[in-house]
Formats: sequence, structure tokens, C-alpha cells
Amino acid sequence: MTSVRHASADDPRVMLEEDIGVFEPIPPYPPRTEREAEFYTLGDGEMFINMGPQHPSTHGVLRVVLKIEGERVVDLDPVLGYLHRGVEKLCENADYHHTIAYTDPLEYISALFNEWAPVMAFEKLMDVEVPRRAEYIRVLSGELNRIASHALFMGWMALDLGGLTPILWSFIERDEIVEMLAALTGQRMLFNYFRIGGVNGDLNHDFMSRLGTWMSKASAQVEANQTLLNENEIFVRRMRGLGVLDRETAFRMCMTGPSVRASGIPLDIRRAHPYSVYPELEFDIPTRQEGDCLARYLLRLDEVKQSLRIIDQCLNEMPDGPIAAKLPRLIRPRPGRAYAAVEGPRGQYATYAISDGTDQPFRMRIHDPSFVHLQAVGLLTPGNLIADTMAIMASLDPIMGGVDK
Amino acid sequence: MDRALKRRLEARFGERLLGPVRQRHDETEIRIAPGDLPEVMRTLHDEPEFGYEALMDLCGVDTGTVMQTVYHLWSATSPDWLRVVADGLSRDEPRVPSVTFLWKGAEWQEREAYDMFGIAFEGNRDLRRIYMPADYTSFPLRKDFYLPDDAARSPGGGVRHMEQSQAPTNAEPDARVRRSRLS
Amino acid sequence: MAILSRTFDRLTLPGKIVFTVVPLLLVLGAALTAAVVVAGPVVLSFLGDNLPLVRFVVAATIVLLMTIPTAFLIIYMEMKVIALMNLRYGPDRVGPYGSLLSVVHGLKVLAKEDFTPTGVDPIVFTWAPVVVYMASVMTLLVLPFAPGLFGQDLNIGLLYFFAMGGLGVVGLLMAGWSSFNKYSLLGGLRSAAQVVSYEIPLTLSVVGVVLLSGSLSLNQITLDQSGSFLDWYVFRQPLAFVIFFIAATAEANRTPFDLTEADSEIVAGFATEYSGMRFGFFFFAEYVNVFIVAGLTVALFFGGWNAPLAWPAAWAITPHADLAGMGIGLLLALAIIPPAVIVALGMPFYLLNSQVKLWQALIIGFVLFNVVAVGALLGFAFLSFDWVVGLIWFLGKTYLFVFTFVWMRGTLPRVRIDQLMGFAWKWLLPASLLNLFVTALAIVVVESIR
Amino acid sequence: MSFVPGLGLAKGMALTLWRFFQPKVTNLYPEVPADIPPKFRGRLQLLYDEYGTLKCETCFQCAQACPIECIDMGGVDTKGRFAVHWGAPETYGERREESALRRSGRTVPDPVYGHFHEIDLDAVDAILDEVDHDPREMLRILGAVQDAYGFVPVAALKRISQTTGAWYAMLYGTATFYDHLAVGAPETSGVGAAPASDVAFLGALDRALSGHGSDASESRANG
Repeated sequence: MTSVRHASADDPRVMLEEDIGVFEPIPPYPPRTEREAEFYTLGDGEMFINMGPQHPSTHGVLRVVLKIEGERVVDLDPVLGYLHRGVEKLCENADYHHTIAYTDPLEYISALFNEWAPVMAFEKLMDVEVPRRAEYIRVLSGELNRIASHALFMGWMALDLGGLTPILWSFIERDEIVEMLAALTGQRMLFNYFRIGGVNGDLNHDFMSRLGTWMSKASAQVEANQTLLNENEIFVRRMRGLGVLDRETAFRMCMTGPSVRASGIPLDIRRAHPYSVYPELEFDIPTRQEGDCLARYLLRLDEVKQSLRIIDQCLNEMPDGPIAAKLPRLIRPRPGRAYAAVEGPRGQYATYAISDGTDQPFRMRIHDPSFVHLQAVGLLTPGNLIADTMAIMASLDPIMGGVDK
Repeated sequence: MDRALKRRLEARFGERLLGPVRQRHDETEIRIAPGDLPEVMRTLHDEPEFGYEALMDLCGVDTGTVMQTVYHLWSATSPDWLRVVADGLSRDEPRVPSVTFLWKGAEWQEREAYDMFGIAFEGNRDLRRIYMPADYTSFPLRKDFYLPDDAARSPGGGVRHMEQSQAPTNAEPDARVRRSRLS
Repeated sequence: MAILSRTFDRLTLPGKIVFTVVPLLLVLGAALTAAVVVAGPVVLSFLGDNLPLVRFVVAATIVLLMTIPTAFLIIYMEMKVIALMNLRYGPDRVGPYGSLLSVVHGLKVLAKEDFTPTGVDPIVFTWAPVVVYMASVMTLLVLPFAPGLFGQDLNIGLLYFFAMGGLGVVGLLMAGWSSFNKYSLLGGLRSAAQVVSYEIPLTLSVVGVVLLSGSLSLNQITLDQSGSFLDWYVFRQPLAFVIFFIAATAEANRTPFDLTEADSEIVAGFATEYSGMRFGFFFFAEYVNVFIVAGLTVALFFGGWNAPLAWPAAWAITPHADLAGMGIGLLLALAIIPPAVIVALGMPFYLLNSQVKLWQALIIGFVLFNVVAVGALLGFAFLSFDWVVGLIWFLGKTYLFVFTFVWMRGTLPRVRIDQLMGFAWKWLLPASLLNLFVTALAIVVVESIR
Repeated sequence: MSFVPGLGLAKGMALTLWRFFQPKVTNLYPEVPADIPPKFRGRLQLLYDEYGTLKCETCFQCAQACPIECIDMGGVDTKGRFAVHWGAPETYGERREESALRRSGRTVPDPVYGHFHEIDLDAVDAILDEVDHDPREMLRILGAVQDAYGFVPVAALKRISQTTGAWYAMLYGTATFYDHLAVGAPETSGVGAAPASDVAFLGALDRALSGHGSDASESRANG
């Protein structure tokens, strides 16, 4: 009989020999809830399949236990926590400036929005007025980051459907933006650029020249890349009518961002609850009525165009002035609570900060859209095929760094 | 600050509010008892004068003396965030009704609050740990959490034996644990 | 002996080598000569009596050896072409333009540990790659590369072809079943379902061609398309070509029908648990399959080895010179012409550039002479040997189709399994039946008119 | 999606074929160095000046700011008076424990400065209460401490740092800059042998730095 050696839990040096059975992802303890008991009971002709934690298309370290009947997914149970770093706890023991370094790598694809929300919350706690130039710089860099994130989304979407080329074309756009932001902030991905009361550095020549070169060709490039997928029969047939999320369900699932706008809800925090200088800027909130994966994909394309519009306005209307408010070096807000939310490329990035008057936040809650949206996979997938699981997951665009905090 | 919202809230929930409606910047905060939560939430969600259809955030808070659950709501009827605080949960056995009957998407956020604070949400069909391993025994975001002690107790906590032996396993709960000086 | 060993010790290294190897060669040469003298006539007479067997063994060996450079070339093409379409450079470090990278990959696969995971069925697990690889190699035997250049001219070549294609699926199913992995199992089942479904439109679409040609032999079908390119069956059976091409893509498990190893869905499908050279066999078989499918498309629809336009007979060169009659003149020519050409080619460099010394100019002349001579010989061969022309045309057309497969992989996303099956049964099968019906009707009508 | 079946596919194929012939965008890295913006701060390296000495001033700002306490430093301060360190590899376990303590909100024992904690700090607390823990009154505090003790004890610096929120590194720099402030224990060299506590401290440092700083501390213990 074949056997496998296991490390004992008590002493890592003791190796035990045990007979192996069929490896099933059923947890080795009694079920904790009715739902768990129901899920881990196999019906006739069903089997479990363990997708992840190492899987090419789970966008990070996610494990999804799929209950399948042939190729059809009956039910699924995402298992999180492989990337859990306890950022909220870390933030409670760091001073206010340090928290930005902690929240930065949460959602590493669009890190600026992870900085923006806590910074806004702390500004509310401190009652600081942010200089207008700083706000414009924030909007400008944030919209650039949104485009970079959406570009990557389109590539991933195609890659999860088996297309090899779009991700590399997307990376051309993303890399140019990322280099541009590196010229502005000093880092490529984890910028650590926003400060409480402003930003870290002013616009510089290097950034502006790169931005100008890119802006002159960006929208043509985006358009050209899209002809590969938007009219492709295989792509459209796979995406249309898949994972339809209606208006009521979108609200019931607490979802935000492009995923709900594709279901016909014009909920964009930039307009619904304006912050920064967005009330002064002209842009549309694109919405779509279908609510399927194709709508979620196409909506992000429209958003890229709107972001280009916003960047253009920011460059035209950039005021002069200081880039940071005057603040004491050690930040001690008076006791209070503040909630700040920004509209990121995936939805609402929010921070709920409680101050108790010391130099460290008493409680810092970080709300990440990926976490909320990943639930919807469990709602939209059952009844579809295994391949559709990836398509639906990709269309909701979760990033595991944000999901697991 | 939306004064009209404050008046509406006071008129509608006068008795149930545990304190005055607080407003600061663009936030309006009401505090209610945990038992009133389903009714208040249903009112806020269903009645067109409020129309709070979107639950933007749900989290738990440990103030060091009591537990709270905090809900942030958004509505097109008001420019403010509405913050509903279910106040005064006991730290020993925090229990609060679930809001999954209104927002199914609150399920995972409640699981997270359960995982981090041990708050039991009554009515959540799937209340189990979401980040921490199943055999984890303590609740990390509580204010009396002490990593070497609490993590070492559970085999899945990731504390190796060498570290465990060096940790002061019988450390007294320190008097310096941050207690609330909150408003 | 002591003197001998001391003398041997005093020798330099080359001396030692010479003094060891030369006696050994003498002994061996004598033994070999004796063996040839004794056994040669027997072997020769046996081989002479069994010429078909000899031909088969030689052909099988060549075909087996041919798969390796073919797979390397197609793997390199895949890497490079997709990279260029992605606006990357692709492999560019190993060899000229990175062309040796696939060879390096092959060596890497050879050097890797051949890992057998716990819980697999070891026998089936070991034999599955062999079955897959042999199935594709055996298919190559009936592919007509050029006039007279094919492994075996079976009169049921096409049938044999599809039978071997079905055998490959058995290998994939074996791999999927024995791997003790649910992803592998799904991959194996997908491949079985997919290939069984697509065999039907594939076979039915070819029946039109078979009706026109009246033969199942690929050689005969190719011969029937000789003449100008208007005689190619693609112009008489366009619908059949489209159906055949789509179904053949599915048969070779290529994008957009590569569901058996859909990496974003079921990790690597049937090959998930394989490593080392066993994985290498799957990898090779996949690319050999691409070559075969492209070659079959060419043989059936694009005239095989036939040139698009017939070569004008007046241009053909046939060697008329009577070499024996030239006698001493030939010797003189051989002695004089090469040095003369070398000098003639090298002199301009010496005369025009004062930096170049005479011996350098002569070396340049020698190199140029070789280039010219090889080119002349090749051109002569091209114009005078049918099979060289045929082989070049066949390989050219085939690699054009291989390029198309790679191009499709670089462009298209993958279809879903239910769309795949629905497409086969709802669209391709009726279309191929329609094509067959129309073809049969046309043949009957034409024959009755005659 | 067009009405002609396969037209979308054909468009895509045409686009990829067009890209096949277009110029490529890959950076040929080893031959062509990357275009790094001047502001880029991703270089994780210690720089040397033209004389071959490290440019690091051992100011500890990086070690203090490091969120996960992975930066480790050791060295002698610019006036050659103290061998200072943030942590040696051998102390990793301790630092890990410290880190856990710090994150749990408990006080962190600091074995390196344990020697200095013997000093009674009530006077410092009184001075701090007087100025209301205001970090802007730093010079006044330090001057008062100097008057109270005759020198500025390191433990007092730590206490001031903890209670006012000023960075220890800044405090240390300020205290060592001014001539009227004498940081650390009074100078004993020339009077006689170093006090036993100093020898113990240097020995502990020696062990902690194990090899890196052994020469320096040895020579100092002898001299």
C-alpha cells in the first residue's frame, strides 16, 4: 500500500507514515454551520474539486472549493485567508503616517486608492483643508491609476478566457502609466504618495513629459486594442448573458463600482457622494442595463475614456499653490470617528477611523470592494460551467491582496 | 451636514435613539440598542423618506469596555453618510441580530466581524471564521488580544514552538491595554 | 614489457592517443572486413528478397527521427510568432534569433526528474505518453511528402489516418484517468468528448474529396490535384475545407479548441501530474499533431506537393552530358575550373582593397566558390529532381498552415465546452452532410450528362 | 458582433497580423538600461562616497520607520563615543517578541538601554510636566535635564521621546549637537578604569554585535 509521510503537529521532527486515501477538500472537523454541513455533503453524481490556492486564474491566493456535477458547478465555497496580514491590527499600532505604508499594498493593482481613503478619513478627523493643487494632483494620479487597473483587468479577462495576446498589449499601456507614476511618486506599484493634508511631491518635468507623450496616443491605442475582443464572436458569445446581476441583487450584495453600474445603477461615489474636486470636473457616469459579464467588461472601457477626459481637465485647470497643508509632525487628532470613501477602479474603497486622542488610530476599518464582490461569485456561478467560474470571477475583478487584508 | 436628515431621524426613531443624533463633516451618526437593529434597518431601507438601499460598510468595534457594530449606509435622499451604531454589546458574549435579511452581501462582512471580534450575528446562516483557521481560538482585533499567547494556543496560528517557548505565555493582561477614551 | 611501458610513458599526449588508437583500428578493421565478407552476401540477399520491409524500416526510422526537428521548429515558431504578435521579441538569446531555445527546452525536459506522484496507476501513467506520441508518429507514415517520398502508400490511407487520430485520444484518456487528479480526469474526459464529436464532421467533410477522387489513398488524392492550382480540391470543396479546418483544429487540440489543457480552467488538463520527458512526449506529440493536421489539409485540399502552376517543360534541365566520353577532359576540367573560379572570385577583393592580403583574398574566393557551387548544385537538384521540388512545395504549404494555427492561438480566446459540442453537432455535422449530399448529387448529375 | 459570422474573428486575426510586423516595445534590458526616473526611490542599497566610506550616518530613521522592523543596524556614532545598534541577527528572536509586544500595546523592555534605566527619572517627569510634554520646547527640556543631572542621561532621552512624541533620533542629534549638553554618563576616562557598569554594557554590546564591532569595542575597553 502506498503511504505518505506527514509531519506531526506536535513535533516537526517526528514523521508519521499514514495510508493515503482520496484527497478531498472536506474539512477535518465537524461542520460549524448548517451551510457548511450542507455544502460538504455530496449528492448523487457530484464531486468536489479544489481550485487553488495555486491556480492560474484565481487572481492571487484564493481557494475555491467547487462542487461539480460533470462540468456543471452546483455550488462553491471560497476559502479565504491565505494572504491575511492583519493590516487593521497593524494600523492600530502604527502612527497615522505609518498606516499609509500598511494600507498601500492591500490592493496592489491600484494602490493610490488604498492611500486615498485613509488619508481622507484622517483629514476629516484633523479638520484639515487640503490645498486645491494637492486635490488636483490626487485626482490626476488617481485617474491614471484607474486606467492602469482597468487595462490590466481587460488583459486578465481575456487571459482567463484563453486569449494570450491582450494581456501583453494591456501591459504596454499599464507599464507606461506605472513608469509615469514612478516618475511622480518614486515607486512603480506601492506609491506611498498621498500624505495627510496633501501629497508627497509636486508634479515634475519627467512626469509631465511622459504623460504628454502617452496622452497623445492613449485613446487611439485603447481603441485599437479593443477590436481584438469586442467584436470577437467567441469572446462575445462566452460573455453575453453570463452571470447576470440584476439591480436589486446588486444592492442586496452590497456591491459598488463598475459591477453595479453595469446593472443599471448609476452609483458612483464621485457623483453620489462627491469628494475632492470631482464636483468641479465634467465627466459622465457610464451605465449599462444588461448586468452580464460583457456589460461589466464594456463598462470599464467606457470608464477609461471618461478617465482620460478627467485627466485632460485636470491638466488644463491645475491651479498653483502649496501641495500640502501645514500640519504638526506628530498627528494627534481629537477623539472622534470619520468615514471616508473613494471610488476606485473596483468600487468603493473606504476607511472608517476612530481616534481616541493619541497618535495612533484606535480602530481603523478598511473596506475593500474585492472582498464584497467575491461573494457574488457564489451567487452567480452555480448552474454554469467550470470555465464560467473563471469568466465571472474575472469580470468582478477581485484582487486577493484586498480581499484578505 | 444634513440638518433635515437629523430632524427626520429624530422624528422617526425618537425613542429608540440611545443618544443625540451626531453630525460632523458629511456624516450623521445614530446609536441604537442591538435589539432594535432589524426594525431600524428595515425602516431605513424600505421607507422612501430614507431609502437607504446601499449598505456600504459593516464592521465591529471593540472600545475596550463594550462592543459595537457599525453600519454605514448610503442613500440618494441625503448627501450624508448615515452611520448606525449598535451600541453596548457585552464584551463577554457579544450578540447582535444579523442584517443579512436585507443585504445578503453583509454575510461575509459579518463573518469577518465574527472572526475578528467574536461578535455573534444571530440569523447569519454561515457564521464561521473567514480569515483565521478554523481551529483558531482567539479574536485578533479585540483590544486584549496578545499575539504570542493567543496565537500559540491554536495549532494553525502560525507560531512555531521555539517562539512559543520564549513568549511569556502566562502574561497578565496588562493595565496598559488601551481602554476607550472615546466620545 | 617494461621497456614498452616506459617508452609509452615518454610519449606526448597526441602520441599516446595515436599509439593506442591505431592498433585498435587495425584489429577492428580486420574483424569488420572479415564479418562483411562472411555475412554480407547473406544479409544482402535477405534484404533484396524483402525490399518492402527494408523500405518500411527505413521510412519508420526516418519518420521517427523527423518528429524531433519538426517539433522543435514548431515550438520555436509558436514562441516567436506569438511573441511578435504580442509586440515582444520572444526568444532571442540562444542561437541565431533564439532559434535553439526549443532545443534547450527539449534538453531541459530530458534532464528533469521524471516524477511519479503517489496514488497514480503506475503502468497506465507510464504508458499514456508513449501511446499519444506513437499515435502521432504512426500517422506521419502515410503523409505524402513528395512524389515517391512517403512511408507507406496505403490504399486506405485516410481511414488509417483517422484511426490513428482516435488512438491518440486513448492515450489522453489513459493519462487523465491514471493521474489521480481531478483536473487530469476532467481534461481526459473533455478530450474524449471533443475528439469523438469532431471526428464525425472531420470524416464526413473528407468524404466529398474521396468521392471526387475515387480513392482513399492520400498519394492518389494528391496526384489527382496535379496541374494548375485551379485543380486543387479547395476550389471544388470550399465548404468541406472550412469544416475540415475547424474540425482539424479541434482534433489537434489547438486554440480555440484547446479545452483539454485549458490552463485557466483545469490547470494543465491531462498533463497536470506529468513532468520530465513524459511531459515532453505529450508536448512533442501536440506539435507533431499540428504538423500532421496542416500536412493533411495541404494534401487533401491544397494539392499536396504540386506546384500552383505547372513548371514549363522547356525550362526543365536534364543531364545530357556523357561523362564517360569526356575522358581526360573531365579530369582536366575538374583540376582547372575550381582554382580558376576561386581566383576569379577572390581577385577583385585583392585588387580593389589594399588592406586585403593575397591569402585573405584567396580564402574569400574559396568561400564564395563554395557558396556558388552549393547553390548551383541545389538549383540543379531543384530543377532536375521531382521529389526535391515536391518536398519544398509541400513543406512550404504545410508551414503556412502551421503558421495559421499559431496565429489563431495568438489571437483567439477559448470556447466553452458546451459551445464546442453544440457547434460540432448543430452546425458542423449538418453542414458536412449537406456538403456530402451536394457533392454526390453533382457527381451523379455530371456523370449522367456524360 | 457583426451580422457576417466570423467577421469579428477575421478582424482580430488581421489586427494580430498587423502587430506581427510592427516595431516591438520590449526593453532589451541588459543591453539597454532601463529608463529610471530621477525620483525613483526603489534602490535598496547602502551607498559609498568617493572615499569608500559608507554614507549611512546611523541615524536610525529608517529602522524606526520600518513597519515590520526588518532593518538592522550597527555602528559607532560620529564622535566615537557609543557603539550603537538597532539589533543584531542574534537578537532576532527578542526583537520578534518585542514586535509582538509593541503590537499588543504593551511596554517593550529594551535590554540595550537597560543599564541606563537605573537612573531615577522623576526629575525628568517633573520637567516634562512643567512644559506640558510639548515637543517644541525641546531645548528648554534638555537644558533643564542637564541642570538636574549634570549630564543628559540616555534614559531621560528615551523618556522624553516616549512622552512628547519626538523621535529619539532627533532628540539624540539635538543633544549631541549642543556643546552645553553632555549626553550619557560623565566622562571617566583619565580618572581611572571605566566603571563596572560601562564594562558590562560594552561587553553586552560586544556579544550583541559579535564580530562586527568587536575590534572597536575591544580597543575602547582597553583605552
